[in-house]
Amino acid sequence: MVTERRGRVKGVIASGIVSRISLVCIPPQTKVTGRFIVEETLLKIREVRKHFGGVYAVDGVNMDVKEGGICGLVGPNGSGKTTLFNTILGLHKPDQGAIYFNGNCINNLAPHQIYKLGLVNVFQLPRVFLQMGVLDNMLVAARGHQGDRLLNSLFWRKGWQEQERGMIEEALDLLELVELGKLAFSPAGELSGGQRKLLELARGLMAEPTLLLLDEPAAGINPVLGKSIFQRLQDFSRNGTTFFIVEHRLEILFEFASWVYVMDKGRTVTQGEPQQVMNDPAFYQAYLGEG
Amino acid sequence: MKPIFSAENISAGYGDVVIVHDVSVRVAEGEIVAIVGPNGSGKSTLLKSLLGFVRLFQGDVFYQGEDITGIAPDRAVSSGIGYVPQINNIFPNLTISENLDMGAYHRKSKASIKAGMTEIYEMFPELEVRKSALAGNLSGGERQMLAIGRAMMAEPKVLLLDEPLASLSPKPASVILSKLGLIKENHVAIMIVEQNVKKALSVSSRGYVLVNGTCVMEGDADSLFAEESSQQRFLGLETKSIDS
Amino acid sequence: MEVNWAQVLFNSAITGSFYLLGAVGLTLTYGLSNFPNFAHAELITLGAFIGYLLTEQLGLSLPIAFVVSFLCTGLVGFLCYRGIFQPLAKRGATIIHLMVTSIALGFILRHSIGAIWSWEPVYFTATWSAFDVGRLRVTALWIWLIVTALSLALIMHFLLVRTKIGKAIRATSSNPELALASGINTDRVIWITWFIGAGLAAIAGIFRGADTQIWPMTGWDVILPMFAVAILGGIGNFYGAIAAAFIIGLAENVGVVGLTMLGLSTTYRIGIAFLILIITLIVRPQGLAMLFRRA
Amino acid sequence: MDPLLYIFDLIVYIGIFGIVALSLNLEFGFTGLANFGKVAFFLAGAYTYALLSQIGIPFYLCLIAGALVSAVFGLLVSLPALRLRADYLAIVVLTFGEILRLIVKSEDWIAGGDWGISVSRAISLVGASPRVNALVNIGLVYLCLLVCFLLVQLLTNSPYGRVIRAIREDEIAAEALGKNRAKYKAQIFMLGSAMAGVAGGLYAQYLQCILPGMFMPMVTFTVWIMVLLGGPANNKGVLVGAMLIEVFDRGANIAKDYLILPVDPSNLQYILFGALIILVLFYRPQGLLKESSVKTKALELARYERSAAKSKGS
Repeated sequence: MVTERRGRVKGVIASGIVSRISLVCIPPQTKVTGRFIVEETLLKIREVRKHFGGVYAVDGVNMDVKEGGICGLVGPNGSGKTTLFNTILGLHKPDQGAIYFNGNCINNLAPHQIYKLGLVNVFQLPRVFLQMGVLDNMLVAARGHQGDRLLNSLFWRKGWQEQERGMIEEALDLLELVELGKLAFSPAGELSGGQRKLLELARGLMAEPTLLLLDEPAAGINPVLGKSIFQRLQDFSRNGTTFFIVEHRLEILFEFASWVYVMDKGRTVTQGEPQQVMNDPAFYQAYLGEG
Repeated sequence: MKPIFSAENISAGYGDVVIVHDVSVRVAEGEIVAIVGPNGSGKSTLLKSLLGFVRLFQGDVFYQGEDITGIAPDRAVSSGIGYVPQINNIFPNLTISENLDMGAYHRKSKASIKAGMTEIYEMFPELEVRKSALAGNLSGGERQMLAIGRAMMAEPKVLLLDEPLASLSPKPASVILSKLGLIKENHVAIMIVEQNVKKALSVSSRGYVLVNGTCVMEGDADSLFAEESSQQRFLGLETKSIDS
Repeated sequence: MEVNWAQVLFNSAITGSFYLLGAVGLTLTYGLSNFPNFAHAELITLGAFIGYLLTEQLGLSLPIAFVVSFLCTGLVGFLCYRGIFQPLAKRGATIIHLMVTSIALGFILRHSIGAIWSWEPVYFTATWSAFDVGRLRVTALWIWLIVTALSLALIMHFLLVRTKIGKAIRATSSNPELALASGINTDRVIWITWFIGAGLAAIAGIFRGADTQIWPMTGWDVILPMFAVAILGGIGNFYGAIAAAFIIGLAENVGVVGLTMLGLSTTYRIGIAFLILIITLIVRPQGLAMLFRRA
Repeated sequence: MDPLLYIFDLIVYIGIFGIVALSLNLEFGFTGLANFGKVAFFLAGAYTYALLSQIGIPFYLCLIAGALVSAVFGLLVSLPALRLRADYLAIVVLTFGEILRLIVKSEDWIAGGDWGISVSRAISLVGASPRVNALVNIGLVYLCLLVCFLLVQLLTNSPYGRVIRAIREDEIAAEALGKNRAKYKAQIFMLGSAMAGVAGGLYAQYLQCILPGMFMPMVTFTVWIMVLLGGPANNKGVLVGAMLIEVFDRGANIAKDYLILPVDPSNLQYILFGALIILVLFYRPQGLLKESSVKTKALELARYERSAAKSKGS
């Protein structure tokens, strides 16, 4: 288990391409036997509505996020993207509609249950644990840490100490990936705003997500690094992790996304491959407004 | 035209993150100027930094020839700079007339407040009908009118509007725009930050285009759209070297 | 057992009036400064002792005591905020730190009072003879308490709705950033609120003293029901607090009847407010705020 | 009075309140729970111990029972309260403590009401001098303190400790990383209450008599001072805090007899306590010792390897 985890990250770093389809991330609920898992719909959003004080922030949205690759979500401010993400995550309950992840309806699940299914989020404004070390931040996210349990933490120390060694190596590799390797043992509070975003991203990857939601990963960090992050995400996506990304740096997103949804005023106005979307008048209308 | 309000070489952001890099904007009396650009481009941050709501790293703000950099928001308002935030721009627990009253907080004379209120009601008859209603019960368009009306009660010479058209459907949006035209007639300089580029530029004389915190284009409202592939440039999809 | 329900209702009005006077400042400052000021209890005590000083030790009349105590305690309330809470909040203190600070401040005030006036209970010598109105047993003091509470509620209402500073208080509580952007000096608004709130607490304290006795724990003995009032009424909501004060006053007095019938100690009456507090927080943490949106 | 006995007494107090401070540190320092009703659980432990010891149950069982009863109370309070904001939690738990005190005060049949209840010694040696008895008590209290200290040290230097710190920092983010915050908070609340219960039992048996008046909110506040002064999220720090506050308390009591002050020293002491806490929050909000980071063996090893690699490279 430990070596496999390690291999996953190392492979990405070394070659950028890992041919093997990793089954590590498939949650136990999914029946894998006899089913080809590529090109399955991972996240299904059906007629979801969510309103705040009479205004529908999300107003009947349908989306299908296919397994593998990077799926983008764009739209002007206030078009409901972040609300939609928070609804998927279980931070809001949808007023109507249903959200399926890997075939399970996740409408009524708490965020920690949704995490267990393999759906993880990277927040827009980084919610880093500031009083803790960078590496500790990463280890909180580690999946299946035996020492997270009260009795284990006291009476089964040897077991999880060993498990943790593997996790630390993976965490260090991931930190290296986002150029925070040198700061692994520093307090997270000493990081700059941009570095906190990177830590938040690395923490999301640390959770071994099947689907990772990212809310504006490239905002507030320099364009070159932003682009290289997307490059890394693409490498990861070849390895079985799917990304669903809200991003305002359209030029970066469109270079890497395989599919893009455009939202405006709580609805999806268009969708398609980036080139298709770039030629769609509805896309410009959403952003620039009707004449 | 000599600008009544200008900001030179502004860099601003939150904490230690710089969001706006070295941007200069100016507005003259009786002029509407639009600052447009995709979200995340730093338009709202720029506006907030001018009033001291957001940390200003660098740059100067001038009003009527005076350097007012770093002024406290309440002092800026009483000296004649009106500001309408994008969200939470009304007092929901207060009635419409009380909201307007709060806008005129620094005005001492009751008569002048009353006169000001009559003026606002003339401009927005929709508000007068419901003047004792709680502002929290208003529709989106009415809210925006009230927000602008509240800012106008301070008799500003400059009005800064943060995305007044966001989340409005087309009809109330065009009503708001026509009202801005009326306000401009009264010798008020208006600076409007807006995502709805076409609508904003339709009422403006000049525009600035912000992408990723820097100003990539500025010029006459009509000429901004004229160029080839300008749509893609507005969204930062095509990055050419900046014309000066 | 026969219950004199008219008396129970009258007693509820007395209790409610007292809670109202005490809780207005608590709820308004809680709403504006975003933390519960536990030292509000000591402001009640302080007001009572200043009243005692003026009437009993200096021999002044009760009305003068009310006015002077209102002003002095108001000043103390303002100084507490201006000198301690505001700078702490500006340094980024968390709500827990502010709560601990308010308790610490309460200790300083309480024991200063104890040092100045001693821990022995003291009494106001003015006696209020009781008389019967039909089946009601009343004293002039109780009538005064109810009249004062209701008229102060009315004055506060006019202050909040008609005057500029009152509207500014509501505006700041409802949207602080916009208040600043409207040219309101929000700091000054908060200072005035702390002053008025502490002053009203002093009036509640004097009534308490004139009715029973006072000692340095007087305020602490009644602060928990006042928290129940603030939370049931919706934090920062003046009109909600009026309703909640009388609801809790009624619940306590009816509850006392119930306790007596069950043969339990009437010292549990404080438990009734606690029960209401818990139920409010679980079922409806925003309290009655939605019913009184104009606050 | 025998000065040595006086010092022994001080040492016992430091031990007992050290346990309570450790438990509050677990709740507030590590998990961010504002338990303003610590005294309620201290009281529950003390009364359970007193009542059970009266019917002749051995002291260690009484202590354990006190811990269990306190833990159950902790769970009962935490079920509704932990979903609440910090300020609501504080008010609810504070009120709970007052109600509990009210009950033991007004219900004479439980434990004598205001008159209190006497408690027999845990270990009574026949014919032992007061000094020896005090030493026995010190042994008992510090054994319990040691167990509690090791427990919280192990707990907070483990992945579990990491999770509760994460919940303190940002509970939404922790929840989104798969941590069931309600469960963790309830566990911590129960554990903290159990420790306070043990301390209560020790307190009851040491004083040999308990009264409702010994469980005023003042006790909670004293423990808060210990934690804030010593350093939240630092187990050694809060023990230092407990020691300093207890010594200060005794010092003030001694000074009372020798100094002539314009202010009654017992009042002055609390005024100084209040001023002290405000000064600490103003000028040193992290306390005397700052937060200790999570130390696990694997983490230390990685840190060591890192520094070894660095020195090799340079």
